[in-house]
This record gives sequence, structure tokens and C-alpha cells, in this order.
Amino acid sequence: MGKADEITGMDLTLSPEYTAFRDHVAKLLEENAHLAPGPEDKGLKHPKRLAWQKFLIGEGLTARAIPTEYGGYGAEPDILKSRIIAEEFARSGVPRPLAGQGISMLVPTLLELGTPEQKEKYIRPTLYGEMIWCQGYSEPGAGSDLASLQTKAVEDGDEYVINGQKIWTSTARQADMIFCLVRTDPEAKKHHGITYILFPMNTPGIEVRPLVDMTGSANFNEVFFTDVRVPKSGVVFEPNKGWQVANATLTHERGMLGDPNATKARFVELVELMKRETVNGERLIDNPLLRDRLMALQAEVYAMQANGLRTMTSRLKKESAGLAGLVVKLQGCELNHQIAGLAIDALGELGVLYGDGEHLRSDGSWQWRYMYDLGLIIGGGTAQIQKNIIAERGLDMPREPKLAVRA
Amino acid sequence: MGKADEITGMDLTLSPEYTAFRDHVAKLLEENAHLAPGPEDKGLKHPKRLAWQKFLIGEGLTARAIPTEYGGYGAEPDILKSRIIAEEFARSGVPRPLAGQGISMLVPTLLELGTPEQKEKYIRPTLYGEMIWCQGYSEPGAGSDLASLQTKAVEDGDEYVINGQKIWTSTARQADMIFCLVRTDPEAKKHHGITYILFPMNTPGIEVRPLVDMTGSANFNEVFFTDVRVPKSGVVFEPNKGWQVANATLTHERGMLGDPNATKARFVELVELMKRETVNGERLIDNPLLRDRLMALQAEVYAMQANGLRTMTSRLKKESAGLAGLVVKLQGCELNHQIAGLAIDALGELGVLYGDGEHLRSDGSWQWRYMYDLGLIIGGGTAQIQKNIIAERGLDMPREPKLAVRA
Amino acid sequence: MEFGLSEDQTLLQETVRRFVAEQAPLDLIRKIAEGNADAKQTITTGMDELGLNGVVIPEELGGAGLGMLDAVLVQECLGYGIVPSGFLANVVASSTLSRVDTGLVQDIAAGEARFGIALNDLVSRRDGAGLSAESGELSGTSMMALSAEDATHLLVCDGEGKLHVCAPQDHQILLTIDRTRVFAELKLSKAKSHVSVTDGKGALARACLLLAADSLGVSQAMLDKAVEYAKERKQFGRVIGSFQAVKHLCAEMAAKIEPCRAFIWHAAHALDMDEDEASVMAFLAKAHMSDVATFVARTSTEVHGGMGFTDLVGLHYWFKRVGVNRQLLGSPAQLRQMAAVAQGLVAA
Amino acid sequence: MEFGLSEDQTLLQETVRRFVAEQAPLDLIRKIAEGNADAKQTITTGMDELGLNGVVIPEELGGAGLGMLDAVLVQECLGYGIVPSGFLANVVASSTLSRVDTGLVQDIAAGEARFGIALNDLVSRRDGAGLSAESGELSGTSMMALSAEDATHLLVCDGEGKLHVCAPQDHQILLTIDRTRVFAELKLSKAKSHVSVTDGKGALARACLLLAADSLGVSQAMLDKAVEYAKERKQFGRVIGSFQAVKHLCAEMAAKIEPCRAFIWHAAHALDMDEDEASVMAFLAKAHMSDVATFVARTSTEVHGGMGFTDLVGLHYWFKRVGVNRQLLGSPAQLRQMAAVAQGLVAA
Repeated sequence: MGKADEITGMDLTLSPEYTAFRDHVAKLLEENAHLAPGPEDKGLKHPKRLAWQKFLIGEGLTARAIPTEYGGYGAEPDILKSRIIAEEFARSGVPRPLAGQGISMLVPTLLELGTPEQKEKYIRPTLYGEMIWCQGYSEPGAGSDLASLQTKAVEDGDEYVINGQKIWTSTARQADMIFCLVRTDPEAKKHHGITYILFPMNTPGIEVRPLVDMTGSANFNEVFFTDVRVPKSGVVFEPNKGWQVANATLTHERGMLGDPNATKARFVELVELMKRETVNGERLIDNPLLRDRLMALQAEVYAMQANGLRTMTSRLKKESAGLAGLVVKLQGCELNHQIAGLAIDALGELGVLYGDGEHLRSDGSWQWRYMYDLGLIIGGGTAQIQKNIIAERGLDMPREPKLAVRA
Repeated sequence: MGKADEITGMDLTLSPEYTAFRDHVAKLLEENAHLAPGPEDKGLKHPKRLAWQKFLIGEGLTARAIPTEYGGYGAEPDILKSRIIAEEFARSGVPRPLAGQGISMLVPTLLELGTPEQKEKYIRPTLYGEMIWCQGYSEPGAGSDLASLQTKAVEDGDEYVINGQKIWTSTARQADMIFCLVRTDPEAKKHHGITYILFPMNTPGIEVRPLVDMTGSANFNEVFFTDVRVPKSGVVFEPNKGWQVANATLTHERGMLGDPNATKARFVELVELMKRETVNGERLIDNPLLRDRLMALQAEVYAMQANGLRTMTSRLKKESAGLAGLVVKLQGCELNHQIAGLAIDALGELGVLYGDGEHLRSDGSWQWRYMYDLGLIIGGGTAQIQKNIIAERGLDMPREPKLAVRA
Repeated sequence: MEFGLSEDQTLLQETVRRFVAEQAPLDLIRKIAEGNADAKQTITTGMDELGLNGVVIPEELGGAGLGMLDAVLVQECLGYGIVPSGFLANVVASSTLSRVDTGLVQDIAAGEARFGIALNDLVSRRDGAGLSAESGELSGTSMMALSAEDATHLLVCDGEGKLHVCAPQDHQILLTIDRTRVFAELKLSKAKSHVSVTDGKGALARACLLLAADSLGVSQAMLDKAVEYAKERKQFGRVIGSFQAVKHLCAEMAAKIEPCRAFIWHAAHALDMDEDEASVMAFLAKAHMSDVATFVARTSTEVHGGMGFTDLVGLHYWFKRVGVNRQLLGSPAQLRQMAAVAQGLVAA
Repeated sequence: MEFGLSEDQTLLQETVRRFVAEQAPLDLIRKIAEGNADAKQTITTGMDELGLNGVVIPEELGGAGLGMLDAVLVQECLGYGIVPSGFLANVVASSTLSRVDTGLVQDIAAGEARFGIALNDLVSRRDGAGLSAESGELSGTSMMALSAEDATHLLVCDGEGKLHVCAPQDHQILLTIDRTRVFAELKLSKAKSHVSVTDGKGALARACLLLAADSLGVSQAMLDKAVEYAKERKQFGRVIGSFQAVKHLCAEMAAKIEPCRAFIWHAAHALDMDEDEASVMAFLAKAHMSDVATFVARTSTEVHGGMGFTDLVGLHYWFKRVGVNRQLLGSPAQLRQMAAVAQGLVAA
């Protein structure tokens, strides 16, 4: 590898240090796979799950770069090692570390902006899976325009009194705590009156209603707040500065989507499906139209994989990945959706089955992905918003002009 | 046929009156085909062309519903008879009547809004092909936003003095006259200071420059005006009311595009091509991928044909065709472009040939259409503008809000 | 020359549209999706009262004496309201049998016979599906039968593409993404073939065209819902319908949907007139309509944003109807191939 | 692990980019399109001075000793500026011959040998095209030869997919929509095969990848031009680049183009490393890039409005380069089929 600040060229091999690290990780996972929880160990806090998480942290296979004082492994950040770890989990099929929104979004935020007390109190139990979080951002009237949120928090002594509603809150039913955006200054411009605050989900006045979606399951929830009294000590950073805090966190979320390795795995599964299944006595792969679509998707998979390697190298070098980074979500989600779409078309009348039955393929997961991926395309910053971002940040095109009259 | 104000249902046959009319037209064309000009009779005013036009008007095969006092045939308007005439011209392959912008756009405008003198002076020679017109609408800075045109006309006694530039002016090199939009009141709001005026193209100060386009020919021109003095008597309707006048004319232009019979003819040509041509010893039609695309286009051809019959029936009944009418241009131009695109892909390396040579197919017309149709898609109200129209007029969606500050 | 709907046809469509709006609101459809038999019976009863099963049955056999054009208008309304019904199966059965077994057709008109149809094997056979006809007895399985769950008779196809009428035997419900409608796998063992008809392709063309009409209705509903939502929903201080991107998405849906309407009318008319091109048109109509509807389903969901993804407004029921219609009786590519064969462009 | 360009590679690309911008402005390209031989010679001379013909030739044979990754970077720059050149043909010839005829390769590096290549028959034969090799003599015709018009040597393929080097004989210019480059139909009669190589597929993969890189450059140029135009052109009182519809068109172009860049680098690296997947990647890269470039060509023209349709800004030269690249050495569908065969998914 070259110096940290320059790219010395294409080298898709690993240095001896990293090869050794990969072997180490592979061996660790293989030898300890028996400790991992199985599908029968249900519940986010099942003792086997918590023990497994503890083991993984202890070996530096998760929470790797988080300081030991907060319960992490305390290693230097190393994106390549993180990638190797992720690949080895994928390759071995051993259950992955916990990865809820508390770990992926709240912990980085607290590390950056939390008070010493907040870090001390929340990071360790979150990492160890003992404290589950949910995210209170979106509201029915504030989707792509998140900053227009209306949930109110009114000061009353050392407390805020919160009233309003959140939506798209995953794990709200299991969560101990919520990190939540509330409007504390209704007079300020919309981005300036928002506060980022943490409070327990068992506070009186909170009601959680599961939100069933098109997949048929409740992957999300609605959360209603009625005179919910929470201490001011839960504020992260400063009151009315919640928009900046949330933006730090959103950056972490965007990185979670568009993993090309997952896409590649789905593609390989589709190839196998098409080699195995037949229609009218002909293998699906032998149908020229289906094969042509498969090859078109393979090209896109190659492109997304290579683009992923390129953006990872930029991150290794602490450079901006530019457009290559900005397009990942738009292209990646769409590609996943299309892979599922081809699988469904290829399976034809069997592709629409969804529910138990002898003819169902892959537990209905092609249909599930087809719908869930569409949710990812349109949710959390719709494709339309992604295109705005690409045009404005990536191509330096002008922002939408201000309106004369608000509609 | 039912009463003029109601549709009595699907009846794709012709009544005896119309069947007889079709026979009559077919016989006329067949018996007089020898009078028609051939490809060797070049020039818009070739005597054989003018004689043919005169014959066609005399038989009511063109200018059919225009009053005899202005040189027309003077029949009642009958869209079905017009359609039969058009179909018989297409079927017989006999050269069609003249159809320049003078005939298709200016004449209807004058009939509606011209002074008695203007009608008297211009309609007859225009119909008979003795007076050629060009259209001075678009400007380099005023394309989809036509109303922002800047060509100035300043009053000076009985004259206007015109300065400015027009673009996309077809037949400007051959034209005797121009119908032109000029800005007569620079203080008024942009739609209110425009005048529609007629003047001779040989007026001093007019320069015409051919505008070569991507097809390699100059299908259009630029026209420059430098202190061009023209009489005020050329104003149609009233000064500063030119926008209304032009809109009446634009309606006529839209009707000219998206003829499903022409599209069907191109499609049939493509089928024949794919049955005739081979690649690697296999007929193109036997290639499953090409055949699938062909069939997809056939479905769209059927749809556009049926939609055409539907909108024609609405016009027969003097009803609005609604969305069915609004989508014609967007869908029709795109379909033509795609038919050409499939032909090119099917011909592969032969599909890109453009110029003399033994391997060229159909005189390079597939490439020519591919490019020219793209010009139609993006010109004269781009696809983007068409979509605005469909959304606002067809779906009653809100107009673009006014801006706070002009960019 | 007229290309359009007669006053009677407009009236028919208005009647069915009103019935759907009033008698089959989303709440009822949800109950049907949950398996509520009473809810489903409401629809069946209402449609019987309107005499819809007899639409294409000659008047002398107790029907309305209308044609496929009328039938597709009805089916479009049913698609618009995602109404589950035996209409499609009964229309295909009655038009197939009208010159073969007038007694059965009379029973359909009277509401005494209700047909299930299983034609999927004419296009697509997987997982060992297929019926064999030997000595007038049918055996084997057939996938994705429509309206078989409470049928009195079945119209099925054998391996040669011949159609047969037989009595229901065993079947198994196939759970699909579209829970409003029921699909079944027939399991026949030496079922007696009462009537046999050679024209499998004609029945398939009719069924395809009805599915196309259904998807047209579904698409129109999804466009209407998207436009309505876009006019109400505000983001960034404006209704989202004033954003050019959203307007263009809606315009693209309309531009694709609208020509399909005339196409489907035309194909229905061609079937009524027994024109040579009729089956080509019907196959292509379903193929094209499926592609358009797939685009509309996704785009309308996109306009609805997260709300389209939830169960709250129920948009996904329309989305899923499109998804199932697309695969039923042939995917777009399979039907385009059948259209090419039917017009002799290529050997079967 | 590193996935990116080395400093040397970035420098190489900057050098070629500067050469193209300074030495091959649109005015010069227009002259070349009109058949001006001097204008064309300017390019050839300039590229010789930069030593570009020797990019993939080993240092001991007088070349730069670089690889396909470097070659695609150069080709991308040439595509960006729609520069006609013998680069592609020379790279394919020198990499094909580097272990077979070192003398010839030395001549290429020295600028003494200039190759024309005719590989189209490996994918697509029409109008009786095809060369037969009998007793070491080549006869027949081959369509769409590249850089054959002033070649000293030809690299051609026979009916068995074997490559041969022979001297130029008769050829006929094929006029295409892209007048900046010259394509020819070779007419050989008993031309002596000096060298023969069995690896036709390897040469085809290299040529395909270079064409993909060319189309990448063309696409990037068309995107850049669209964005620039959209920031300047005003309509309705705003620059059109502030309209959401125009912004989204540009964003869609960028989103499709950008991942192609890394894909092409990766495929080039795979060829350099002789990886098993290399030819699959190269075929798919050209197929995919052609589809992306076709979308970009149309969309950029659309953003330019009528101005994109005229000759005034010359955008059509880029449009046409995309059109020809798409059909050269295999349409997207043909190459996807070759990729399927190359990875054993289906028999040839």
C-alpha cells in the first residue's frame, strides 16, 4: 500500500498484514461459530445474542474503533479491516454482530457531540445490545422535507413536555430509548428550532402502533407522544441545534445502503435459480430473453462492485469519493429491485406466490425484496431527492429557486 | 353513423356514402396519376406541381373545406372524408397535395382572424402554391419559452422597422412571404406586447442563412432582420394581440405530428426488413431479442392507431379528445424514434451507414428518421413541455409556482 | 365510422363504476383479503343482481347479448376497484361454450353455474403442471386456476391445447401477493370431460384481453390516486404536485395509459368481429398493458412516497394486482412470442 | 488493496486530456470530418510525439511498458474529444502480437507499422462478409475495419476465429453517420497470412473494452456539455439548469455514467492480470456502456433542446460516435450473449 495521502494505483491484492488479518478473522469465526445464536434464539436481548456480541467486541470483530473507555475494542480505524471482517462474516455465514440504529447512528453521534455523561451512560450498553434504541425523525407531514417536523417540546423547569407523532420508527416496540427530533422553538426558521433529545420509551404518554407495510409485516411503527415529560439532560449538543446533530447521523445512515457485496450475493442466487428452474421443459437460463436481462444486470453488478471498491479506496485515503459516492444509493437500490424483478418474471406464475406452499421459492424472499427495496428507493430520501443531491452537490447545478408565494 | 352529437358505438365500417366516396377518390387518383409531378420535377413552384395542385383543388382533394371565394373547393368540413383522402393518397402512392406552413398554418389563421383584404390577397395564391410562406416564431433565446421573443418592431408612420433574428425557419430560402411574431410593446408583459405580422421575404434587410442540423442537411434556416421596413397593413388581427393569433396557429401545427398511419407504414417496413435481412446466416426476425422488441413496438403501434381513431371520432363529434388527444405528440414521436432505433440495432454495423454505398439500406432513411424524429421530440415544444401540458391541462395539476426572484 | 363507446356502453360502465364505488369500498376489499367469506359474497350477490355474468351471453339464452367490448368495460371497472369476482372466468367460459353447450351457458346466465378456469398451461407450465386427457378423462394438475374455489364447473386445457369442461375435484389454494383474489392449483384425477372444444387459443385471447382491461382499470386508479395525493400532500411549503418532477411522473403515467384504453377497445371489437388479427391484438394488449401497469404501479407508489409503501392507504393492493396480472396467462415476453407465432412471423 | 489510478496514470490521463483539448479542438475535428487529410495528420503526429502507440508495448520492444488500464485511460480522453486515431487498432494489434512477432511490435512502437484491424466478423457477419484462410492465404471481405485506410498492416480474423496479419490490399470506404472516423470494407484476394494467432476472443475483448472506454469519454463529454449549457441557457426567466426536470435528467446521466468508470478500470485490470473473468467483463462493459451512452446521447441532446439538433454546437458528432460505437464489434445484445457463453452459462 502507498502512503495514506496518495493512491499508487490498482492493486486488488492484500498486503501480508491484511492477508494474515483475514486468516485470523476466518479462523476466529470458524472456531467460535458454535457460540453464535441460531434462528431459534429469538428476541433482541436473548442471552445467546448478548454473549455473542460480547465475544465479537472482545475479539475486535465489531465496535472495533470505539474507545475501550466506552466499551469498544479501541483499535485504530481501518476501513480495509472492517471490510475484511464484513466479507468473512458473509463468506462464513456466521451470524453478524448487532447493527441496530443505536449502534450505527446514535453511537457515532454521541462520540462526536455527546456530553461525557451521555457517552458514559449510553455507549457501552448500546454496544453490548443491552440498550435498544429507535429513531424519532420522520413525521406524517415531514418526509423528504424532514426539517418541517412539528412534534413540539415545551420547556417546563428541568423538563420538556412533548406532544406529536413520529412515523417510520423501526424497533420502536423493542426499544428502551429513543433519539428524537423535536421542535423547541416554533418561532425560528424551520432548520433552527429543532432539538435532538434522548429519552426512555417507557416514559408515560408514549404509544407505539405497528405500521404494516406492503410486504405484509410491520417493519416500522408510528409513535404518538401525549404530554410526555422528559428531562433536559437528554439534549445532545445544544437546544435548537438538532438539525446539525441529525445531519451528522444521516451521513452514517446513507453509508448503510447500497452494499455491493449483498447485491452480488443476490445476483448469484438468481443465476442459480435460473439454472435450476424450468418453464415448459426449458431451463430459464436457456431462454434468450431472460438470459439477456440477466447479463444486463450482471454488468450493473460489476459496475456497482467496482464503484464500491473505488469509493472505499477514497475513504481509505480520506478523500471525497465525489460523484462515485453520491450515486451509490440511487443505483444500488434500483439494481437490487431489478434483480428481484427479474427473478419474479423468470418464475412467472410461481413468482407471485407469497405464503406457505410447496411451489414457493426461496421463502418468497424475491417478492419480499422486490417490495422492500422499492420502499428503500422511495423512503429515507426518495429517488427524487437523491437526484436533487446528485445534481446540486455532484454537478454543481443551481438549487431550486425560492418561491414568491408559499403554496 | 349516429347523430353528430352522440357516439352510437364502435363501428369501424364506412357507410355507403363514404364507401362510394372512397371509390371515387381512388378512381380519380388512379386515372390522373400521370398528371402528377415526379421526383425529377424539382422546385416548389415547378409548373407540373402547380398544375397538379390546381387539379386536386378542383376535385376537392385538398383545400376541400375552404370557401370557393378564396380559391378553395367549398365543401362542408368532413373529417372522415379528409381521412379517406389521406388514406387513398397513402395507399396509391400518388404525390400528395402541397402542405407547407402557409397552407397548414397561415390559411386557417387568416380564415379566422384576417381582414377581408388579407384573405383576398393571400389565401388563393397560397393554396395554389404560387405563394410560399415561412414561419418566423422561434428565436435563439426563445425556444420552449416562445413568448420571451425579442425581435423588435418599432412604429414609424405607416411602417414598422424590424430588427432581430429568427431561427428554425423552414423553407425560408424559397419563401415569398413570412408570417412573423415581433415585439411591438417592450414595456408590456411578455405575452402582451407581441404582434403577428405578414411581409415579403424580399424586403431589404432580410438575410437568410441555412442551418445545418444533425441529419447533415439544412432542414431549417436562421433569418436576420436589419432595419427591415414593412407596412402596418400586414398586421393580422390587432397589434399586441399576436400571442392569441399564434396560439390559434400552433393548434394547427400540433395536429400535424403523430400521424399513426405513417407510423404503421414505418413499422410494416421494419417487419419486411427483419424478414429479409440476415446476420450470421439467421434472419433478423428469427432472433428472439429483436423479435421481442419488434412485438413490443407493434403493441404501441396498435395503441397509437386505436388512439388515433378515438381522437378522430371525438373531432367528428366536435368533442374534446381530452387526454387521448394531449398524449399524441409525446407518444407518437417517441414511437417513431424507437422504430428507427430498432431498425438500426437490427441492421447492426450496416445500420450506421449513411451515404452512398452498396451496403446502405433504404437510402439511409432509418438513420435519417432516428435523428430527425429526435429533433421533433425535442423541438417545437420539447418533451418536457409536453409533459407540463399533459399534467396541467390533462390532469389538472398545479402550474409551476411563481418565483421570488428572477434568476 | 365511429370509434368509441355507445350510449349503452357508457351507461353500463357508469353502472358498474357506481356499484364498485358504493358496494366495494377498500374496507370491504380488506375484509375479503383477510378471508371474510361474507364480504366476498356481498360482491357476488351484487354482481348477480346487475346480471353481469350474462353480459356476453345471447339474449335467447338469458344473457344481455352484448360483446367483448362490453365485457372489457366491466372488467376495467372491477380492476379500478380491485374487486375480486368470477366475472372473467364466467365470460371466458360462456363465450367459449356459447355454440357448444347452450344449456350450460343458460345456467351461467341464471347464476346457477359458476365457472373456474385454468388456462395457464396454454402458455406456461412449471413444477410438473399439465393435464392429460385420455379416453375422455382428465388427470394431472393445473396452476393458477381462476375462480375455482367456489366453482360449479371447471374449464381446463389439456396438453394438446384443447379445452374441456369438468366437475371440480380437489384443489389447493395458492397464496399469492394478491390476497384479494383466490388462485388455485387444480388436482384432477380421471375427471370426466363433459364437453371439449378445440379453440384453446380463442379462450386464451379473451382471458388475456380481460386481464389487460383489469390492469387498465388498476393503472387508472393508481394514476388517479397519485394525482389526488400530489395535489394534497405538502412538502417544502408547496403541494408536491407543483414540483415538475412529480408532474412529469404523473404525465408519463397518463401518456402511457391513455392509448392502452383505445387499444383494448379495438382488440375487443376485433374479437367481437372475429377478425384475423384479434388474437394477436389480445396477446399484445396484455403484454403491453402489463408493462405499462408495472411502470404505473411503481411510479404511483413513488409519488405517494413512504405512504405508498405502508398499508395505511392500501395502495399496495393495486400494486399487487398488477404484479399478479402480469404473470397470469403469460408474462409480457411469453405473450409477445405468442403474438409473433399467431401472425406467422415465426414458427411456434 | 487499492482501487484507483496511480499518480503516473493520473498524469498520463492529464497529458492526453490536455493534448486533446489543445491540439484537437472541434474546429479541427470538423475539418477531419470534411476529409481534410492535413487535419488528420496533425492528430497522428501529435499522438506519435506523445508515444501513445507504444503504451502497451513492453519497454524492451521500445514501448512504454504499460497495460490495458493505461490504454483505456487514453482511449477515454480520445472519446471525450471525439478524436479519430489509430490508437485502438495499434493497441489491439500490439497486445495481440507481443509474444508472437516482436519485430512487428517494435515497428509499431517506432511508428513504422500502423495497423488496421477487422474483427467485426468475430461477432457479426452480414452481406456475405467473412474471410476464409486457405493454404495461408486470406480471401473475402470484412466489414467495418478500423484504421485500415492508411495502415501498413492488417490484423484480420478468419471464419474459424483465428487472427492473421496480412498486407493491405483493396478496400472501400464505408460512409457512416460518424464522418470523423473512417471505416472500411476490406477486400482481400489471396492475401498472404504472415502471422497467425488463435486467440481471437482475447483481441476482441481488448477492442471491446477500448470502445467502451471511448463511449465513456463521449458520455462524460456529453454530460459536461449538458450541465454547462443548462447553467447558461435561460428560459422562463431562469437558467434551465434550475428546473427540476433538467436537473434530474443530468443527475440520471451522472448516476449511470459514474459506475461505468470503475467498471472499465476493473475490466482493464482483469485483462492485465489475465483473470478468467476478464473477457466476460470486457464484453459486458461494452454492452452496458453502449446502453448508457445511448441514453446519455439522447438525454444530453434533449437538454440542449433545438441547439443540440443543429450543427452549430457540434453536439451531434458526439451523438454519432456513440451510435457507431454501439454497433461496432457487436451490439449490446450480441455481446451479452457472448458474455453468457464465455462464462459457460449457455452453449455457444
